[in-house]
Amino acid sequence: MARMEGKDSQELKELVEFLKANGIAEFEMERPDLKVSLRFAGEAPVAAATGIDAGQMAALLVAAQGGGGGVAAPAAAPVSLAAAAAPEAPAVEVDPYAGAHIVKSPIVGTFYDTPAPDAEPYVKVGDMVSVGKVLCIVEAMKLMNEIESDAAGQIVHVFVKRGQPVEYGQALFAVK
Amino acid sequence: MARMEGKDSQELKELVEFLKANGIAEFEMERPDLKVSLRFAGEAPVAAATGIDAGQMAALLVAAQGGGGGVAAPAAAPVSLAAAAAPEAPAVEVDPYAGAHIVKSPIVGTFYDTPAPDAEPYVKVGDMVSVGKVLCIVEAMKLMNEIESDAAGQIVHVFVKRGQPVEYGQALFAVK
Amino acid sequence: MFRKVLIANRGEIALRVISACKEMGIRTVAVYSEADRNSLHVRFADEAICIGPPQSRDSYLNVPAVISAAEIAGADAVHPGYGMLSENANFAEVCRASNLKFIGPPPEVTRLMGEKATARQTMKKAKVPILPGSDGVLENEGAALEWAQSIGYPVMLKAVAGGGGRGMRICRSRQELPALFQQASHEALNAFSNGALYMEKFIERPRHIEFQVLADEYGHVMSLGERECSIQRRHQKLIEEAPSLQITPKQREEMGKVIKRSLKDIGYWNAGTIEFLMDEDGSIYFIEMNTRIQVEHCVTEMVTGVDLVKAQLRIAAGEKLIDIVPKQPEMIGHAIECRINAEHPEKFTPSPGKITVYNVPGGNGVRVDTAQYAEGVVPQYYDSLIAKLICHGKDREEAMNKMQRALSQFIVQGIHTSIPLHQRIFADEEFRSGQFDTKFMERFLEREREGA
Amino acid sequence: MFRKVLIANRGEIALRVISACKEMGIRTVAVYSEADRNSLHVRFADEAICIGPPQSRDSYLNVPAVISAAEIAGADAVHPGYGMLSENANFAEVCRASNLKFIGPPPEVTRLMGEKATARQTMKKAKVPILPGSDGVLENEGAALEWAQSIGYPVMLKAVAGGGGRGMRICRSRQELPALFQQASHEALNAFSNGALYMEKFIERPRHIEFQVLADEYGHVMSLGERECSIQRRHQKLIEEAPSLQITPKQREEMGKVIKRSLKDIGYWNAGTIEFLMDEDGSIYFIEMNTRIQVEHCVTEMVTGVDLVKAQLRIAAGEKLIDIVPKQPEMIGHAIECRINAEHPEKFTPSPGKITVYNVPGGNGVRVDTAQYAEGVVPQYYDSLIAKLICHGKDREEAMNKMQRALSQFIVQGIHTSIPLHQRIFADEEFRSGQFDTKFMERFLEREREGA
Repeated sequence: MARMEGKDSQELKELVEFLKANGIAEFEMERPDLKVSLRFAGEAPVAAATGIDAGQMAALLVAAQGGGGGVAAPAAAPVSLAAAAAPEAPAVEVDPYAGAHIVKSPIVGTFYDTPAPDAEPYVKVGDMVSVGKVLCIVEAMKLMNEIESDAAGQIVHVFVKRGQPVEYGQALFAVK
Repeated sequence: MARMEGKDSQELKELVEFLKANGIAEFEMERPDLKVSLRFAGEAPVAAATGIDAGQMAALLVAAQGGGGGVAAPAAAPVSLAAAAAPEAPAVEVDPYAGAHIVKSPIVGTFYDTPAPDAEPYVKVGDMVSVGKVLCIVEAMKLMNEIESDAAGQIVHVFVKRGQPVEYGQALFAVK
Repeated sequence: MFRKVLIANRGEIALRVISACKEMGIRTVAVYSEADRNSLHVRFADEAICIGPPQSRDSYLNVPAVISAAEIAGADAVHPGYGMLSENANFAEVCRASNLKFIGPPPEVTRLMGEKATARQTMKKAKVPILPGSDGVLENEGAALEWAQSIGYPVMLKAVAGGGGRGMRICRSRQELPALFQQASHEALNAFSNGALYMEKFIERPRHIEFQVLADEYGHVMSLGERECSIQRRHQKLIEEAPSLQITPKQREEMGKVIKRSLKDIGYWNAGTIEFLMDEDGSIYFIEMNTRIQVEHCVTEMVTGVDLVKAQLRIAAGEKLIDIVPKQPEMIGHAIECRINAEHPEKFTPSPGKITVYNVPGGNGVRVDTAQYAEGVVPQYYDSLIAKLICHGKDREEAMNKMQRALSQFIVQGIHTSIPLHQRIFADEEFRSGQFDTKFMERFLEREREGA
Repeated sequence: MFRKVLIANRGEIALRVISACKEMGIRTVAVYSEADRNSLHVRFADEAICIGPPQSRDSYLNVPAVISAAEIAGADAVHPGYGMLSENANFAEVCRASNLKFIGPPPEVTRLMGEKATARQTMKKAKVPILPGSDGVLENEGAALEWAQSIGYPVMLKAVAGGGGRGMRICRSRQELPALFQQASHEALNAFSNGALYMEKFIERPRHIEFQVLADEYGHVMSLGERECSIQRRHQKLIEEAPSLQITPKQREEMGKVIKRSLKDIGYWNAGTIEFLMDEDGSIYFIEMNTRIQVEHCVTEMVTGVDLVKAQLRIAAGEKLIDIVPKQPEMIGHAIECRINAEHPEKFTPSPGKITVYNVPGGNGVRVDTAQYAEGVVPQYYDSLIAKLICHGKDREEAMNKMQRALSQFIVQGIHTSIPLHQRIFADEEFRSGQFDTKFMERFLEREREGA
């Protein structure tokens, strides 16, 4: 319907002149009928990473972690149980255990770090663990499911507390 | 749906030349009918970050142009009467009268290029016109409204036919 | 029936009329200003004609442009919606002269009802209960003082040509009357080019109750019951309900009879609304008549099952009321409407701009009337109403709970809206009790300020 | 009433149940697979728990995961929606053992009705009209041949454990029966791990008519009238209506009585649907019972005014039917539902992916049940239903016209949907006449191929 007319290109020229004259490096304008966004060359790159597809990013991140099965699996940051994903409010969180392997809960249930109420914990921060070492119990439907480590290394963090409910895929331990 | 036609690529070339000439590194433009986004090579990738108030800027722009009335007035391109704006079906068209001034209809009504049914047309393609010269009649509510030229030059095109309904802002004549 | 109807309006009401026409097989012509080029009423009409620049006075209120558009499109009728040209009797006359059927009452009646003092006298003659007040225009201060004495203070001074609260003053004593008279008259002169005032008894805590009517062009009139519209801020309605818990079935039936008689006397036709104030004792008094479809018509539709816009079209096309609404509808359940405005939910400042996220609630008993969409723009030039959220439940309690659920699922981003304000109101005990009046919002906002 | 309900489902039905709970003041727990993290049922529930990877069998169908989620969230009841675990009697038993109220019938009845041959016998005993057919399972080919002779060809072979058309064969003569018997049995064995078959009289042009029932836990049963569901493609319903133009008020009342008696005999409770075939003469025959809420429950809600999901919750909480639906509701007007699927409108191939534009229609008499939104993703792992568009009019004609209007305003981009298919169906003369049967879609698509 609309075309690039003389007036439009004229307007664009004047706009660019005006921006240059005012030493503006980057410019965005939005009107019902027109949206313009531009950046002049010779500028230092700017930090804010908008415009990147968050979903794609999450997938990349998972791949980079050599991480678990799910296609859209989010970056296994500590997620509170009741936290409903809010599509419009993506909170950018930074993972302090980015380099570590994350042992996740394979089932929904209740987390226990000890084999019995008054026993010693299976593992503590600082312990070295091998693949297959039992790290905790997740109780589901009265069954005590022992969760084994799927990586070797040092326990650098325990994400959950004794008796805390955990959901599928929730981060339990960071192993480095 | 839309295709990149010869005329489009011509328009694009001109745009690119213009941007290069002005040292612009990144450019995005969106109109109801067209969306362009480009970045020149040899630049570090940057994500757009703007601290400029777009509304303020648009106002400045209008002021800088010594410019006309409506803030959000679109580029009044020839629009067919029944064409409802369809956000999802943008047709890319290129204006062959890009350099010309477009005389638009200031009212809704019926277009007549002659003062009376069997009279000669006010103007024909090729005629030279001055500002204030009557170009046509737009009939509205039984009133014959004479439409005067708001530019001087040569009539290079008549967009509408005798007896055709025209809407507000519809292109009537191209004057070069 | 009409072949092609031009809708001389924008926004949700334009889309409402377009939808009704589509369902009846009538072609539609939208008109639009340059600011509304990408609006849904433009997209969903069969034809659309740009009639002017963004400002209403140059486009939607531009009578020659609208008539001209109807002529070039070959429309045979015009629906004016609400606001805009809907109560402009001159426009209705030009339509008539241009051989376009105006979908609304005859211009003579619109004019009669547009002058408030005349409307009052007319209704008084037709035996509709009216507020004690002056018999027409107050000649001067002296006359005002005399009338006030006979009515008893407090009294309200009102502009004859008024609306929106301008030219209005509450007067509580003989001492303050002269100054207030001058102020109100001056304000009315500025706002309406007419400084004439009249006087009414002032009710401290009135409810705003209105009755929806339909009348055909053969003298048949039907009342479709009342709406409760007391939740207002600065005379702008925010929430409307049907039915009102305060109106008994007996009162509803009696009012139905009074309305029937009076509108027949006046020669009214098409849809209309008669507004009343209810005093603390439950008596109701006529205040004014709106000679058009109203924003809040939907709550009446939800409880009666009558499609008011389709009824308007059928009446205008010459059908008889008995064929449109064969029998007096019962009111089933309870309906509430929230006006979702593009404005700050605390500061009440307008919030035009681009909508980025727009998730509309749905499900059982939820109706949304809107012409907005994700990526759409709310222009700065028009009123701030972007959507009407209507909930229908088996009783007021269920309707309120449904509204709370629906409000929590109505997500708008990019602009501010009144959604959070409505959420606060629906959590308010006074509102939930149903025991409120037109001063509710003042008290509510005061409570919030104190609580905060 | 329950304090907290876990919804063991996804998509629109999960959101439907969440909305009902919210309106009743019940807290909600959503469960979700990793593919549904950004779904609206997750967003709008009070709590949400991830229970597994995208595949249904590892998440929504994973009984220990669902039960575990209910336990850690402290839910006191589970609503299964439709599909998923809704007709899994074992799941209902585990709920019972875990002290969670299962919102549906007792597992014993679900099991009884899940075996089609048993269901048939049970209904026969309760004097519900059934299709002439074998008394239970066919021992072998020989028995099948004998039964076919006594019923008369054509006959239908059906899997005892069947569903979705698998293990079904139409048999028109003695000659072709043995081969078809083997095929059907083999198919049933593969699909359901059970190759047992039964036989029924085959109706060439049947209508699919079903009755909605509610029953409390004290033996009170109510029929809420029928739905017409003949518009199907490959046994998948596309369009449903209430009421059916073919059912007379007398027939409706009689069926109501039969249903009441039979469900009381069986010990049924909560919501359920009894499906019938109607032959060319208007006689109806029981085919199966669905022991859950159904996709198309909304059309019954629109004409009766009864909220079926709220009724389910109240029944499960021990309320009496008389308190939930005090008197037999009349059917008011006509309602039609279109299933909007993410699939190609001509090729019928699934079309998962990201939705870029999502404009949902609204206005008078239009209801949309959906959990989709602009920028939302339709995962490839689940069924293709993305929305239900329900229109209610004063009669079938108005409901159809409303549907056409609403379909034209339902804009989905980014994926293909069945919207254009529905638009073609609603313009079809046979569909509009109301004179159709379950073979309609075959004829309709054939007509389109010929016309093209």
